[in-house]
Amino acid sequence: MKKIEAIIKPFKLEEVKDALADLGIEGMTVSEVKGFGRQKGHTEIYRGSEYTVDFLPKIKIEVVIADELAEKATGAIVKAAKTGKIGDGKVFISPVEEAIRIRTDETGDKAV
Amino acid sequence: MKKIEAIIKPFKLEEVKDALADLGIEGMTVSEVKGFGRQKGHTEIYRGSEYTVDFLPKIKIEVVIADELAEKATGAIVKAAKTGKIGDGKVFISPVEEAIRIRTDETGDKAV
Amino acid sequence: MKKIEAIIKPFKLEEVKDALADLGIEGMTVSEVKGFGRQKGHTEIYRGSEYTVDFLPKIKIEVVIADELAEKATGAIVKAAKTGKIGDGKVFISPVEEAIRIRTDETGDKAV
Amino acid sequence: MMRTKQSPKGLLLAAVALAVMAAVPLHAQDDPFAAPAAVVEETTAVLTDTAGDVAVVATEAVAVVAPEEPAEEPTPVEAFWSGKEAEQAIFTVNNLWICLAAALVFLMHLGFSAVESGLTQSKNTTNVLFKNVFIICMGLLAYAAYGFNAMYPGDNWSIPGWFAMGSPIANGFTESDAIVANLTSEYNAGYTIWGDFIFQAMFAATAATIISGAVAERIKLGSFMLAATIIVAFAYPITGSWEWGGGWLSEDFIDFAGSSLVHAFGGYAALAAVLVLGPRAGKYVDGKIKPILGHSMPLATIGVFLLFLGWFGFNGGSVLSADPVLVSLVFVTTALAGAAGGLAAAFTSWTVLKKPDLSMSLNGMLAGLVGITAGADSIAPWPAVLVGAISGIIVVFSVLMFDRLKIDDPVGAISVHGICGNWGTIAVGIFGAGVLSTQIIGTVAISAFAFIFSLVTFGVIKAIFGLRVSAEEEEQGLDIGEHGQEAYPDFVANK
Amino acid sequence: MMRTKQSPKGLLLAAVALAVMAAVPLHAQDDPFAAPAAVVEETTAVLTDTAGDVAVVATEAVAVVAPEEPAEEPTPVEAFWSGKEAEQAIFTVNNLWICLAAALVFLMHLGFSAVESGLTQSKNTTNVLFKNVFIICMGLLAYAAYGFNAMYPGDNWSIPGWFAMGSPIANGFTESDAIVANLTSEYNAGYTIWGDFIFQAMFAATAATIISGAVAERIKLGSFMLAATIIVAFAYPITGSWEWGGGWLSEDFIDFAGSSLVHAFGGYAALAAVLVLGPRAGKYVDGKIKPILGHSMPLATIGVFLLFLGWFGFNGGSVLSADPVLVSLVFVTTALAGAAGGLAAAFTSWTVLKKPDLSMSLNGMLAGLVGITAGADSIAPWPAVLVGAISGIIVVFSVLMFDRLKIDDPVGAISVHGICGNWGTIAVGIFGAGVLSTQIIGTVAISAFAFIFSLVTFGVIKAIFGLRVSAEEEEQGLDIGEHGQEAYPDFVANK
Amino acid sequence: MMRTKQSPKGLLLAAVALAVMAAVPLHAQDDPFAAPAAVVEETTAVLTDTAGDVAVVATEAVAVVAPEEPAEEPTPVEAFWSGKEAEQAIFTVNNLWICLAAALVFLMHLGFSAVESGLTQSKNTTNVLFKNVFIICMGLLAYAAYGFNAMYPGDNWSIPGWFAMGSPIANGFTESDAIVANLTSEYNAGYTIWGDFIFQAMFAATAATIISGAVAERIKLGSFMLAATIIVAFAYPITGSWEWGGGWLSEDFIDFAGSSLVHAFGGYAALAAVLVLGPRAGKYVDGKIKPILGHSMPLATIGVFLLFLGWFGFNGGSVLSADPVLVSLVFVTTALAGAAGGLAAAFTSWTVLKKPDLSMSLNGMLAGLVGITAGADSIAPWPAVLVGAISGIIVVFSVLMFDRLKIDDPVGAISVHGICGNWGTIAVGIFGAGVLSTQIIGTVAISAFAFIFSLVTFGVIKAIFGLRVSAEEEEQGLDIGEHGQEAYPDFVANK
Ligand SMILES: Nc1ncnc2c1ncn2[C@@H]1O[C@H](COP(=O)(O)OP(=O)(O)O)[C@@H](O)[C@H]1O
Ligand SMILES: Nc1ncnc2c1ncn2[C@@H]1O[C@H](COP(=O)(O)OP(=O)(O)O)[C@@H](O)[C@H]1O
Ligand SMILES: Nc1ncnc2c1ncn2[C@@H]1O[C@H](COP(=O)(O)OP(=O)(O)O)[C@@H](O)[C@H]1O
Repeated sequence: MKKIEAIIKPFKLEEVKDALADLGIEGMTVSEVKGFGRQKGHTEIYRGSEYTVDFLPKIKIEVVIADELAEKATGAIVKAAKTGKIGDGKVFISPVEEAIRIRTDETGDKAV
Repeated sequence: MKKIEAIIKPFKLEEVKDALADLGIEGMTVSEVKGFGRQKGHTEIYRGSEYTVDFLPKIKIEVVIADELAEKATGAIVKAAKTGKIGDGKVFISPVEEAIRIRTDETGDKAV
Repeated sequence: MKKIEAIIKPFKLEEVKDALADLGIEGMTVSEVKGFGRQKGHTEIYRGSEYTVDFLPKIKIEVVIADELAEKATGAIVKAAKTGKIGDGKVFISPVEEAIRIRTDETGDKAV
Repeated sequence: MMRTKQSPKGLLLAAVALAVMAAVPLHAQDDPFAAPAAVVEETTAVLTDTAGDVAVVATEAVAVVAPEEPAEEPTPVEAFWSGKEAEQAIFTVNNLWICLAAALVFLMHLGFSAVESGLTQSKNTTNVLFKNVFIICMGLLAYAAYGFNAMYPGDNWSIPGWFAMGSPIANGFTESDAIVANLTSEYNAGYTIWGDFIFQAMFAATAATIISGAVAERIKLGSFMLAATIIVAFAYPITGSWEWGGGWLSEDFIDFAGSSLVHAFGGYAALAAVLVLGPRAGKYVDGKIKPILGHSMPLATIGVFLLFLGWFGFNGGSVLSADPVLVSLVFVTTALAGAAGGLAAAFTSWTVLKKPDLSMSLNGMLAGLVGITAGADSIAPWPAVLVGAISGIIVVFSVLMFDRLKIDDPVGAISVHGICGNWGTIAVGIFGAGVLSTQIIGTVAISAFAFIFSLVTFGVIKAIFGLRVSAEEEEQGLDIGEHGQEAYPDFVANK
Repeated sequence: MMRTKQSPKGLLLAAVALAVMAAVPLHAQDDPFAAPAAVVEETTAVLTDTAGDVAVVATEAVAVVAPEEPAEEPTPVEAFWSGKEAEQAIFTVNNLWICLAAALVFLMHLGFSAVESGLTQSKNTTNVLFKNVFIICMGLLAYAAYGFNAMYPGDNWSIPGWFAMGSPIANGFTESDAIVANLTSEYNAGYTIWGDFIFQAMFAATAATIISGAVAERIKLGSFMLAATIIVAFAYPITGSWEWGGGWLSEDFIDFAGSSLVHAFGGYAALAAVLVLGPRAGKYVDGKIKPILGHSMPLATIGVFLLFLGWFGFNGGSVLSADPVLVSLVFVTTALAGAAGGLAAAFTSWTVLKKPDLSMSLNGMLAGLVGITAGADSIAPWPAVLVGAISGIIVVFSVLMFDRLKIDDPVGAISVHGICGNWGTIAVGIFGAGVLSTQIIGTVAISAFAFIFSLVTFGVIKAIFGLRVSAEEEEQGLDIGEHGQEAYPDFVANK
Repeated sequence: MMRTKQSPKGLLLAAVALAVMAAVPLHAQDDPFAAPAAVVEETTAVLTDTAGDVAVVATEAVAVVAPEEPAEEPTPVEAFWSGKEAEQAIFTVNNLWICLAAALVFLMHLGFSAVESGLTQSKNTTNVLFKNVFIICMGLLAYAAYGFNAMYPGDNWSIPGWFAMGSPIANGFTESDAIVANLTSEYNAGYTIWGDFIFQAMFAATAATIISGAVAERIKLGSFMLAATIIVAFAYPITGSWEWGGGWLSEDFIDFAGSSLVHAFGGYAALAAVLVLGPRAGKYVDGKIKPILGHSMPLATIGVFLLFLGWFGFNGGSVLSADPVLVSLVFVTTALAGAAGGLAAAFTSWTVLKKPDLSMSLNGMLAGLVGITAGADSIAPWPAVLVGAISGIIVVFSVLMFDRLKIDDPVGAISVHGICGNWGTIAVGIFGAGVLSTQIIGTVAISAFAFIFSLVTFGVIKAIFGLRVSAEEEEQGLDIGEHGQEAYPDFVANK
C-alpha cells in the first residue's frame, strides 16, 4: 500500500475530495497545516511593529491506498489542486506496510 | 522501527492512550484531523441554505516504536478504539529509518 | 527522498525554521500537535475538580528532502531545537518514494 | 418589590426611614413629606445605626405610631393627574426609573446567556443561546397573556391569598386604568401600569433562565421550551402572588426584590429538573468527578458583569419609586454585597482548592448579589458586606457539595440562586427588618413549591416526550443535533 | 421623533392621550395638564380601546376640538427659565432622559458591531469592526458639522419642505439658543439643544451601519468609508427633514421613531450597495446557494441583545420627553414586538427550514423591533405583538427570497431594516394612528430616495475608485488585506 | 467632580453659565434660578462663544460679580427635607442620575476587562479577567473601609490640604447624615451620601485597572493584588483629596472628571510598575521590537465601546447633579472628543503605519475620552473635537515611543491614560476655564505622586515577594501557572 500525502491550498479541498471520490476512493484524512515555501508570506503590522507571517494556511490530505491505485489517485489530486500559481503544494508518496480497519479487524487493501 | 498511525474517534483517545501506556509505551504524538469515509457526515442549515459537513472530527495518534513492539501496540490500539460502529477508524503501519531524541542525541530504539 | 518529521517545543519553531533555511531548504510543512512523553503534563482544576492535562502542545515540522541532504538537515534541526530539558522532542526519518510539485508536475528531488 | 396594599406611599418611605432613625419617631408635622406612612416594614432596618453600630431596631413601633390610612391623602397617581406640576415631576421621575430598571433587568438576560454559554462546551453554544433567546421572548409574552394578572390579582383571587387565575393585560388605557395607573385599585405604586408591567415582566423570565443553565448540554430543546413556558407562565406568578401580590406571605415575610421569589424559586426548580434529567455523560465516571470545562472565560465574565449591572435595576427598581434615600442605599448594599461575594469566593477557592478560581469568583459575585436581594433596602452597608461574603463562601462549598452528590449543574445555578437565595432571605431575619422564623417559613415554602412544581412538570414531560437527547447527540453536541448550526464554524474545537 | 412645530407640548401628549380615550374628549378644565394640545396625531391610537377591542379611532376630530395655539401657554423652555422649580424639575427629567436615551442608542453601535462581526467570517472580523468604529466616529462628527442643521432647518429651507443646506452646530450657547434651548425657535422639545443634538446624532450613524453589514466581506475599505460619509452626512438629513424637520411629509405621515426614516432608509441604501457590489465569491455557485457561515454565534447574540436594549432608548427617547404614559407604553410595545418577532422567526424557521435557526431568531427579534418603531407610541400592546410577529415571519421569508435572487446580504440587513421598516410604517396605517395610503406613500418615497441616492453614490465611487477588493484579498480575508491585522491570531481558523 | 465647598449650588451652574455668556453677566433678578452663585470656575468656558468663535472668557469677573454666600439660601438637601415637593423632585432626579452614573462607571470595569483581555494573549486571559474581577470587588470595599473618608475629609485633615487619614463609611443614617445627606457638612452635592459614595467608589477602582493592563502577561498574581490594593486604598484618595476633597489644588486647578486625578494617576502608576517589572519575554529581541498580538479584536472592541458608554456616566455624573445644560453639554463634548480621537488615530496609523490599525483606533477613542475628561463641562463642542483629535494623534506616537523605549505596555494604558491625561488637563488651560500654568502644575504633581508612590510600592513588593512569574510560567501562560484554568479549553491555540 501507499500513503499519498498532498499539501494543497485550502480552497481546493472540495475539488480534490470530489476528484478522489470519483475514483471510488472512499476514505481520506485531512488536517490543517501551515506551509513554508517559495510562496512568500505577508507582512502584518500590530500597534506599530511589523512582523512577517511566514507560514501560510494549507490543507494536508492523507490517503492510504492500494499500490495499483496510487498513480491514478496522485494524478487526480494534482489535476484538481492545480491553479498554476505559486504555492499550489506538493504530493508525497511513501510506503505503508499494513493497514487495519479498527471496526472489523480487516487488514491490507480491504481495510482502506 | 515502525510508525503506527491510528485514526480514531475523539472520545476514544483516553482509552487508547491508557492501553499504550499499559504496554510501557512512553511517548506518542496526537493531532486533530477531519476524516472522510464510509461514515457519512451530516447536513446542516444556515439561514435557510443547506450544506453538508463531510468531514468528521477524528484524532490521529502517531507512535514510533521498535519493530518488535509494533504488533502488540497495534493490537492494543485496535482493541481500545473499537466500538463496532462505522467510523471507528484505521491503523496504518509504515517503516521509519531513524529516530533521534533531540535532548540527548540518542538514536534508534533508545530514542523512542 | 526522505521525510524528516520533527516534534519540537513550540517556541523553537522560529529557530528551527531559520536553521533549515540556512541550509537552503526552501519548503516545509508545520502543524500543531499534542505530545505525550516523559515530560509530564500538569494538573488543572475547574470548579473544584482536578484533572490532568497529559498532552502538551508541540509543533510538528515535516520536510521532504533529497537523500543526501537528510543528515545535514537532521543535524540542523536537532541543534536548533535543543534546550537540554525534558520534552525537547524527537526527529523521525522515513522513506519517501516520490514527490510531485502540483504547480509544475515536476517530480523527484526537483519537486521538493 | 411588594407594592404596599391599599395605602401605597412609595415616596413616603424615605420620610419614614428618617423617622425611625435613632428610634426617635418624627411627628407628622415634622415629616418632610407631610404625611406619615403605614406598612413600611421593609425599609426600616437601615436606619438603625444611631450610635454607629450595626444594631437593628425593630420597626413595629413605628408602624403603630403612624396613623393607618389618612383617607384624605391622594395616591401618587391622583396627585399626578391633579395638575400640580411638582407631583407630576415626581411621578415622572419614578416612572422613568421603573422603565430604566426594566431595561437593566432586560440586560440580565444577556448576562445569563453569556454566563451559561461561557461555562458550557462550545459544541452546545448555539443551543444555550437559543434557549435564552426563547426564554426572554416567551417570558414577556406569557407574562402579558397570563402571568401579570395572576401575580397581582387585586381582589380577584381564586383561592384567597394562594392562587389567582391570570388573564391578558388590558390592551389600551381605559379611563379608570389611566386614573389609577394600575391594573386594579388594590395596588398603586406611583407609576403607570405600563411601567409596572414591563418591570415585572422582565423579572418573570428570570426563573426559567436559571433552570436553563443547570440543565444545559443534555436536555431536549422542545421539552425544555415546554417546561420553561409552564413554569414561567403558571408557577412563578403563584408564589409571586403569595408575597408581592398581597397573598398569605405578604403580611410579615420580607423579600424585597426576590432572593426567594425569583432566585430560590429558579434554583429549586432547577434542582428538580436536574434530578429528573440526570448528569451529563462523562461527568461522573467510576465514582470520580470529571470536570467538563466551560469553553470561554471571557464570555462568562462578560455575563457576570452584565448581571451585576442589571442587578442595580433588579434591586434598585424594586424600591418601586426613585426615592433618593432608598434607591441610593440599595445601590450601595447591592454593590458591596456583590463585591464581598466575589472576594470571598476568590479567597475561599484559593484556600480550599489551592488556586484562585475565576469561575468560582464569578459565581461568588452573583452569590453575593442574590444574597442581598431580599434585604437590599433594609440591611445596612456593613452587614450587607457580611451577607455578601457569607454568600461567596457558601457558594463554593455548595458547588463542591452538589458535585459530590452527583447533581450536575454546569453553571452552579442551584448553588448561586437556590442556596444563596435561601441564605439571603434568612439574612433579612438576622441583619435586616425581618423575623427569622417568618423568613425561614417563607423561603422554605417558596423553594418547596418551586421544587415540587418543577419535579412534576419535568417528570410528566419526561414521561410523555422524553427529556434527554440521545447519547450520540450529546457527544456530538446539541448545536448540530438540535439546530444543525455550529457556534464557531471557523475554529477547530479540541474535541 | 418629529418635534411638533411651533406648538411643542411634549408633556401635554399624555393629557391629550387621555382626552382622546374612548373618543370622549375631555373639556379643557378637566384636563389634568390644564391646557389642550393641537397637532398630536402620533399619540392618539393608543387610547382607542375603550371597549377592550383593537379599534382605531381617527384623531382628526380631536385635533379640531382642541383650540390651536393658546398663545399664553409658555413653552417648556420658557417654563424652565421662568424660575419655577416644578417646571425646572420636569425639564430636568426630560433632559436627563433624552441624554440617557442617546447613550442607549450609542450602545446600539456596539450591537451592530457585534452582530455584523458575529455573522461574518473570522478572516474579515477586524475589517467589520473597524468599519463600525469608523461609522460612529464619523457619524457624530458629520452630523455636528452639517447634518443636524440640514435635518432641522427651521425656516431656513433651500427648497421648502424638500431640502436644506446644513451647517456646523453652534459652538456655544448664544443667549437666544439658551432661551429656546434649541437651534431655531421653530422646534422646541422641552430639553436643551445639546440633549437634542446628541440624541439625533446617535441616530444618524445608524443608516451607515446598516449598509455596513450588507456589504461586508468584500468591499474596499476606503470606498466604503467615502460612501458611508456621503450618505450619513448628506442623504440621511434630507429624508429626515421631510418628516422630522417639518418638511413635506410632516403633516400626515407618521413615523414615530424611524421605521422608514432610519431603518428602511438604511435597508434600501444597503440594497442598492449590494446590487452595485455583487455577491461574495463562492456564495452562488452553479445556481446553487452555498452558505457562508458566521463565525461566532455568541457575538451575534450579544449584538442583538444590546440592540434590543438600545431600542428602549431609540423608541423611548423618541417620545422627546419623559412623559410617563408615553415612555412606559413605548417600552411595553417595543419589548412585546421584539419578543413576538423573535418567537415568530424561531417557529417559522423551525417549520419552514426544519430546524430552529438561532441566527434567524435573532434577526426576528430585530425585525420585530424595526416593525414597531414607526408606531411604538400609537399601537396598543396586543396589536404591537401582532406587528412584531408578522415582522418575524416576514424576515425569514425575505432572507430566503433575497438569497434566491442572488442578492447577497451576509447579516440580513436588507430584510430586517428595509422590508420590515416598510412593514412597520404601513402597520401604523392599520393598527395605529396613521392613514394607510399616506403611510405607503411616505415609506415608498423614503425608501426610493435612499435606494437611488445610494445607487448613484456607490456607482460613481465604483467607477472612480473601484468598490471590490481583489479576488485574492477576498479569499485571504480583508483583515490581512486591508489592515494587516488578524482578529484572532492565537486561534487556528478552519480555512 | 469637585464638590464646591460650603456654597454648593449644583443646579445654579446653568444659570451662571447663561450669565457669563457673551461676557454680559446677568443681574441677580434676571437669573432664572433666582440666586447668584460663587465658585463656579469650572463651568464658564462653555459660554464663551458669542461671536461664534472659540474665544475663552476668563470667569474671575463673574465670580466677583456674584455675591459670595447668600446665607439665607438653603442647600439642596435642606430644600429636599423642607417638604416642598418641587425641591424634592429636583433632588430625586439629581440622586437618580448620580446612581445611574455610578452604574455606568461600574460598566467601565467590564470595558477594561474586555479591552485588556482582548489585547493580550489567550494563554493569559483567565489571569487578566481574574485581576479585573478582583479589582472592582477590592476597590469598592477598600473605598468603603478607608478611601472615601480619606478623599473627602471635610475638616478632618491630618496634614491640611495634603493628607487625611481614612475611616470606614458610616454604617447607617445618623440624623445629621440624613439632613446634610453627606459625610460632613463641608460637602454638599444635592444628593444622598449613598449616591455620593457609590459614584466615587466606582471611580476609585479605575486607577488599579489601568495598571492591570500595562503589567499584564508577566506579573505575579499575589504581588499585583497587594500593590493594587495599596494604591487604590491609600494613594488614590491622597491626590483625590488635593483637588476634589478641597485640598491644596482645589482652589484654581481644574480637573472636572479626572483626566489627571484618575487617568494620569493610573497611567503614571502603570509606568512605574512597568519600569520595575520589565518587558514581556520576547518583546524586545536583539534590539528589535517583536509584536505580541492581542488574541481577540472583538473583545477589545466590545471593551472600548463599553468604556465609551461608561464615560457618559463618568463625565456626565461628574456634573454632580442632573443640571440639564451641563449634563447635556458634557454628553456632547464627551461624545465628540471620543469620536474625534478615534478618527484621528485611525488616520494617523493609516498614514504613519501604512495600514488603518484597529487597535490604535480603539486606543484613539479612549484617548479622546481621556483628553476631554478634565474639561468636558468647560470646553465648547468644537474645541472638544480638537482636544479629542489631538489626543488621538498623540496616542499613536506615544505608543510607538514607549515601544522604542522598551517600555512594554501591552494595551497602551500609559499612553492612553497617562500621556493623554496630562494633555487633557493642560487643554483646559488652553480651550477651557483653566489657567495654563496651574493646569501644568496640577497634572505634574498628580502624575509625579502616582509615579513615585507606585515605584516604591512595586519596588518594595518586588524585594519582598518578587514581582514576576518564572520564565517557564510566562511562556506557558499565567492561566495555567496562576489559576490552573484555561480560558478557551475547547480551542486549539496557535502557540
Ligand atoms: N520540502 C518540503 N517538505 C514538506 N513540505 C513542503 C516542502 N516544500 C514545500 N512544501 C509545502 O508545499 C507548500 C507549497 O510550496 P511552495 O514552495 O510555496 O510552492 P510550490 O509548491 O508552488 O512550489 C508549502 O507551503 C509547504 O507546505
Ligand atoms: N484510505 C484512507 N486513507 C486515510 N484515512 C482513511 C482512509 N479510509 C478511512 N480513513 C479514515 O478513517 C476514518 C474512518 O473511516 P470510515 O470509512 O468512516 O469508517 P470505518 O473505519 O468504520 O470503515 C475516516 O474518517 C478517515 O479519517
Ligand atoms: N514514540 C514516540 N512516538 C511519537 N512521538 C513521540 C514518541 N515519544 C515522544 N514523542 C513526542 O516527543 C515529545 C517529547 O518527548 P518526551 O518523552 O516528553 O521528552 P524527550 O524528547 O525529552 O525525551 C512528546 O511530547 C511526543 O510528542
